[in-house]
Amino acid sequence: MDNQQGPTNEVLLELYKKCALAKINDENARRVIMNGTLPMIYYSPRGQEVIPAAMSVNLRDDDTICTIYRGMHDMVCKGVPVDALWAEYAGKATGTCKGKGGPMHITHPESGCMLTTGIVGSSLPIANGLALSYQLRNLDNVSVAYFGDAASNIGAFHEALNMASIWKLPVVFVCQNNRYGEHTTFAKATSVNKVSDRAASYGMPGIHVDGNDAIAMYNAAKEAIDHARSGKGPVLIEAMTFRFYGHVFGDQDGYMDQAEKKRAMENDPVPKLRDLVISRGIASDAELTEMEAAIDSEIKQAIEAALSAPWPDVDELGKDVVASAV
Amino acid sequence: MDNQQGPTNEVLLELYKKCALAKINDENARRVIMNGTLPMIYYSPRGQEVIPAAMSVNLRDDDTICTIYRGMHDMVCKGVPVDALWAEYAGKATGTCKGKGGPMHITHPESGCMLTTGIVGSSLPIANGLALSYQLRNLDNVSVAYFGDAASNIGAFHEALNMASIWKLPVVFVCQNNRYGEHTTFAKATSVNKVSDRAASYGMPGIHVDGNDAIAMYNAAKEAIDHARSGKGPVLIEAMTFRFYGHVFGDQDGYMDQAEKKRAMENDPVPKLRDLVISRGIASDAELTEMEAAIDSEIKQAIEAALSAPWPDVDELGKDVVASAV
Amino acid sequence: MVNTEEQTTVIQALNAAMADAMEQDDSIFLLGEDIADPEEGGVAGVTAGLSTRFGDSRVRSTPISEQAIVGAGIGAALNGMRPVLEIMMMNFATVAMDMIVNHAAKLRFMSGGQTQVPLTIRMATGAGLSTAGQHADYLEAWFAHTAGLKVVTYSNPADAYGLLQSCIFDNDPCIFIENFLSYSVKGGAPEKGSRVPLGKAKVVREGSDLTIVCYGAQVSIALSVAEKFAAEGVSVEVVDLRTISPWDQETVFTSVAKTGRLVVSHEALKAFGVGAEIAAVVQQELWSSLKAPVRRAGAPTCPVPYSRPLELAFMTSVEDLETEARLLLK
Amino acid sequence: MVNTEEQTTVIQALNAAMADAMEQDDSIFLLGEDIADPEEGGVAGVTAGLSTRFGDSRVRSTPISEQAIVGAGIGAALNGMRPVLEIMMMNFATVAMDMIVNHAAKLRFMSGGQTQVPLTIRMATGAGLSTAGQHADYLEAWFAHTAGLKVVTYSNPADAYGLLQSCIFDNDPCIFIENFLSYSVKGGAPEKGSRVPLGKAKVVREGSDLTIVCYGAQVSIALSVAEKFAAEGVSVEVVDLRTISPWDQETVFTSVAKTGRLVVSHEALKAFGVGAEIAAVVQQELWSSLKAPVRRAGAPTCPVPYSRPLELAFMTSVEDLETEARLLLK
Ligand SMILES: Cc1ncc(C[n+]2csc(CCOP(=O)(O)OP(=O)(O)O)c2C)c(N)n1
Ligand SMILES: Cc1ncc(C[n+]2csc(CCOP(=O)(O)OP(=O)(O)O)c2C)c(N)n1
Ligand SMILES: [Mg+2]
Ligand SMILES: [Mg+2]
Repeated sequence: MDNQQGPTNEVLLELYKKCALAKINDENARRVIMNGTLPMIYYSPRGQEVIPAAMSVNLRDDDTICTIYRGMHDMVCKGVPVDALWAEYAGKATGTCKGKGGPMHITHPESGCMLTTGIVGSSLPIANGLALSYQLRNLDNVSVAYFGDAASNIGAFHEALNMASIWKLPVVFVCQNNRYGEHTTFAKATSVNKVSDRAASYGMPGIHVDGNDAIAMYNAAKEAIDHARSGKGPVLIEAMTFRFYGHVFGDQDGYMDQAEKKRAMENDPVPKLRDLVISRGIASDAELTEMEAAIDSEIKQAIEAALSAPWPDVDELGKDVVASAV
Repeated sequence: MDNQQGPTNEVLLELYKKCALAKINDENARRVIMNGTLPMIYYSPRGQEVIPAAMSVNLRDDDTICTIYRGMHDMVCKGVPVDALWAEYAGKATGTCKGKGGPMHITHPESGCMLTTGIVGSSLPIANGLALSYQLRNLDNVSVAYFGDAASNIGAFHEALNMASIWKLPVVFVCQNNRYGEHTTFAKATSVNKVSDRAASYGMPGIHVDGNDAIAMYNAAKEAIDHARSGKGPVLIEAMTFRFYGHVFGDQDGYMDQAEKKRAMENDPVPKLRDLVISRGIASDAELTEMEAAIDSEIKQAIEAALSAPWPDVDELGKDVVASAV
Repeated sequence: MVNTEEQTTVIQALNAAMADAMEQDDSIFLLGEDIADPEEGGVAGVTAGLSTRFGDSRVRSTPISEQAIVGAGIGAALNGMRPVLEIMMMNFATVAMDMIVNHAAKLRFMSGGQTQVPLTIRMATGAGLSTAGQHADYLEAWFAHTAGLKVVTYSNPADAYGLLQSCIFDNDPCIFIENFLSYSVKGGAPEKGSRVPLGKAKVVREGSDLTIVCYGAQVSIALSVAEKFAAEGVSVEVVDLRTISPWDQETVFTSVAKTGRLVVSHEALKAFGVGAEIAAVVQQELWSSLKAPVRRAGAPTCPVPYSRPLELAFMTSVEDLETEARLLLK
Repeated sequence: MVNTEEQTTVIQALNAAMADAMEQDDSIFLLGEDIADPEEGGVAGVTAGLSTRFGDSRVRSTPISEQAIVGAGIGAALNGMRPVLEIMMMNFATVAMDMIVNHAAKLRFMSGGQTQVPLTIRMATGAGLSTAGQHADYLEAWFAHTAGLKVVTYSNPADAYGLLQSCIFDNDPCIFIENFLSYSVKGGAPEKGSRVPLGKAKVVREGSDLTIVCYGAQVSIALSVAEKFAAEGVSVEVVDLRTISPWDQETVFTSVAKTGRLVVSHEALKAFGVGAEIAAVVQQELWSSLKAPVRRAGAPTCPVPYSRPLELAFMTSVEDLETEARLLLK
């Protein structure tokens, strides 16, 4: 790797702030589901926050991401506003997608969140297309595809990486390896030890990184994004991480290795990063606590607003299906 | 590689005989197309004969293959009888498939030809299934998937190799790399120099071999088939070769590098093997000539018989759609 | 041993259908994502216990590779096995349509009958759970438009059992459609080994004024509508197709010849849906018996929406079906 | 400048439609297997010359990766480009159905209108060339059953040009269906930049006794049938749908209201095909104007066969259509 300098203090604080936002947002999501205020099918990304936070501090506002059902952290780190997000979770007219898409299909072009897909593997070919549009227009934007470890076994992954490589598309493929695809372990489903090793099949750089280590992940993200932006083509990052709350929130995680899970939760990357921020003297505990409280209150307001927002009209069923009736 | 002894004289002669059969069959196909006796859309495998010949002398009769539209050589080497084959080419009731399948869908379970597909990449997942049936039944048969170089860029390739590897299926994936997928060069479409290097993505052995060198190809085939048969799991073979008559026979091969093509045709693997058989004293020129003449006459008879065979009844449209009307 | 206490759930019936079939015939095996017990026997638990009972080899959790799953099923079926595949949700079949349509459906015909694909592909779907646009499509019309496939679904536990058994032992590829919301539906217990014949519809309520042809979750909706009309003195006959393709023309014709009025109802989009075929055939064949045009109830032309009021409006409801029926009775 | 000498072929018209669009709007680019000139401008040559003219970057030959091709088109379309994709043959769309149906078709709706996918996917098909089971399917009914897609085809060069132009400049994903046998069909030259509106059918022959609704290659067959009937004093109106979905109900209704008799005809399987929807709607909406039930001509329920006599019997012919029409006139 070229750039091993790590983030500046300012950037590290920003990175932490993004992590905190994703973590607190997730805590609120689980809270409102548990207490029945806002029941929904929810795929918690708790534990994976550092990855998109580190990516996002290296991305520009006009760079774009394509993410998946478990992509709440990817979204908020990229800048999807929590009020529109929560209104969408609640299925309200004020939601990002007017309530039509829901949690699995959050879209917010303004912040660069171009696609959230519920289909495993499908974020990659579409991220290629965004990258292709930059290439065709001679723009130096970068496109990011987020996906899981299990997605690396589906056909779309293979086709997308091959195409991105031969055309040197400015795209970064970020595999968030949380060791499970639904209830199946990575090892049981995957014929290779490291997803990043598959990069060799496509003649592209493959980076294996501890996605829970903010500094390492920052360096990996910076290297990959710089590489793509400078026209050298795509990069595959495999960021090792863990999801704390199973596949779908509320599932009986009997399929999980409980010791592994316990270990992972003890090594929660967000408080670790918080400690680092404090120990480096970037911010004090009190300052961070204040910041976190502000985030939490913003989210709680967003939830309140979402709950009291109007439902979409039923005639919305006939709208946005096509551009206009022909 | 373990077994570098090469074929015995007897096996080498058999291997040559299979090559000659495929080559002469192809010559007849091109002849009847050119002279208008039996016009058809035909994907000539001329130049690729050594690959399935070497595979087939290492396979048992009850091993099975799944091949593709360009698989005539794979079929006849495995034992599909030329009379039924030609009757199918002619669309006659006496064809392998009663005229319903045609050249792109030749099936002949008796000789182990379980599938011919016209869809790029689709021979691989189905070959896995045949291998899975052997594994589930504790049989030591081997399943072979033949496919082209360009097929290595499609999703089905990726999914099939991953699944075969994790389940240690007795399947051999044989990529016949003839440097082109339709009109597109291998290099233009593929992000890796060697298809066999992709084996590493699946934790399986990858063998790169000159598929036009009968001895090398024999050794590769033997090694891979032994590996699969002994329960050690799948192998990916990339056999380098060339197709002499373009994608579909009759195409204007303006897209091809003519010098490359000339060189390849000058290095026709079949006469080269013929010379080897003679120089090793396994058979004389005269004996081979006689053998070839016998093959040619058998094929010509098959063509005659096919041409005069009856058409299928039109009510065949309603048959073999389902097992029986429910 | 029909359990009159209606204590069996659809999920139990489906599980039992597979268990009983596997017990009887060792060419039957299961593939699908998360279906084995270490992975909790499937996301909905339909296959729970089967890997423990029949072994990890015959009940395999797979990678997320639907093309490879269906391909593995096809290849094994070509060699005489009877694979039962789970595609977790019907929308995910879209990544495996080549395998299903170009291969499973056609290999018998293209081989001139030399090979066959006795394969069952289970797939679940259903709006109503707020899973939105990519998890609740109804694609039965696609499969029905494909020669060589049988398309089957159920409305109660006993049929779920008997139809799944029939699919498993059938010599053709069967698309067996499940509905998430149906899993907890209770009913009489199926008899062990009982099979419901493919291609045979069932008159689930007799009537004389109007016929409702439907399948799956619509059957209970149709029965509610029938109840409502009964209170008004209108007698509604309800036909549960059970096999969507090939559908039982005889039973439908007999019913419509009697009632002279038909509404076809399904959860899928109305436009270009299964109901269109039934309407087209019935109006042609029973032209002179019909007292009014055939009408259809089905979803509007839009993706499945997320927001609850939109989702409810999207789903074919008692009111939707009732509206169509009333138009016929005018 | 309509060329009355009927010298333009469909292939020229399609090529010109793309060339003229690319000249006009640089957000248009083409992806597909073998479509660039080093690869001979497509297997059928539809895109010949375009990479030479517009550059290798805007006209790209792709790997054999239909999911990646459609995905690339979708992503670029999300960013405001107007990609035109070639899926060499319609059957190969089966490996990309997730991209087309779960994504291209739905993103506008699922995003609440924030994004759109102005994408054109060209795909060719057609029995008659002995390509057999996996290269000649007609899947328009699948696409028509998918909310968010427009499905378009042509019967002559001028329409091929004008419809393709309309698709390219339309803001929704359009499935543009080509027919291999049609490529050499000649007709009047299209005017440069002319567009044929989507969703508008065309009465290609007026008549008063019977309406034939059809599209694509069936139009010339319908015209032959109409000629035959004319000789017998029966006046047949022929409606060329041009847009299969959404189809032009107004034009069809007007015609059937006049003639009282309708045959819908297509090359696809009759069962669960596009004709079923049209028949179902027309019998419902024009019940009192109809003098006889709507009838349909289409292929039998089997895969496309190889053998020439079988293939000919499979294809919807003048005789098939005539037979249905005569049954209506009885
Ligand atoms: C094509 C397809 N098959 C199956 C599913 C069901 N499914 C949803 S998430 C998931 C697991 C994906 O695991 P991974 O890629 O590791 O991502 P993670 O959920 O762990 O973040 C599966 C199988 C799907 N959505 N799409
Ligand atoms: C899914 C799919 N896409 C496209 C095609 C059209 N097609 C037929 S053969 C071919 C080239 C395949 O090349 P390769 O795999 O190298 O095999 P070869 O023909 O060289 O033996 C293509 C693109 C197809 N049959 N299936
Ligand atoms: Mg995972
Ligand atoms: Mg090739």
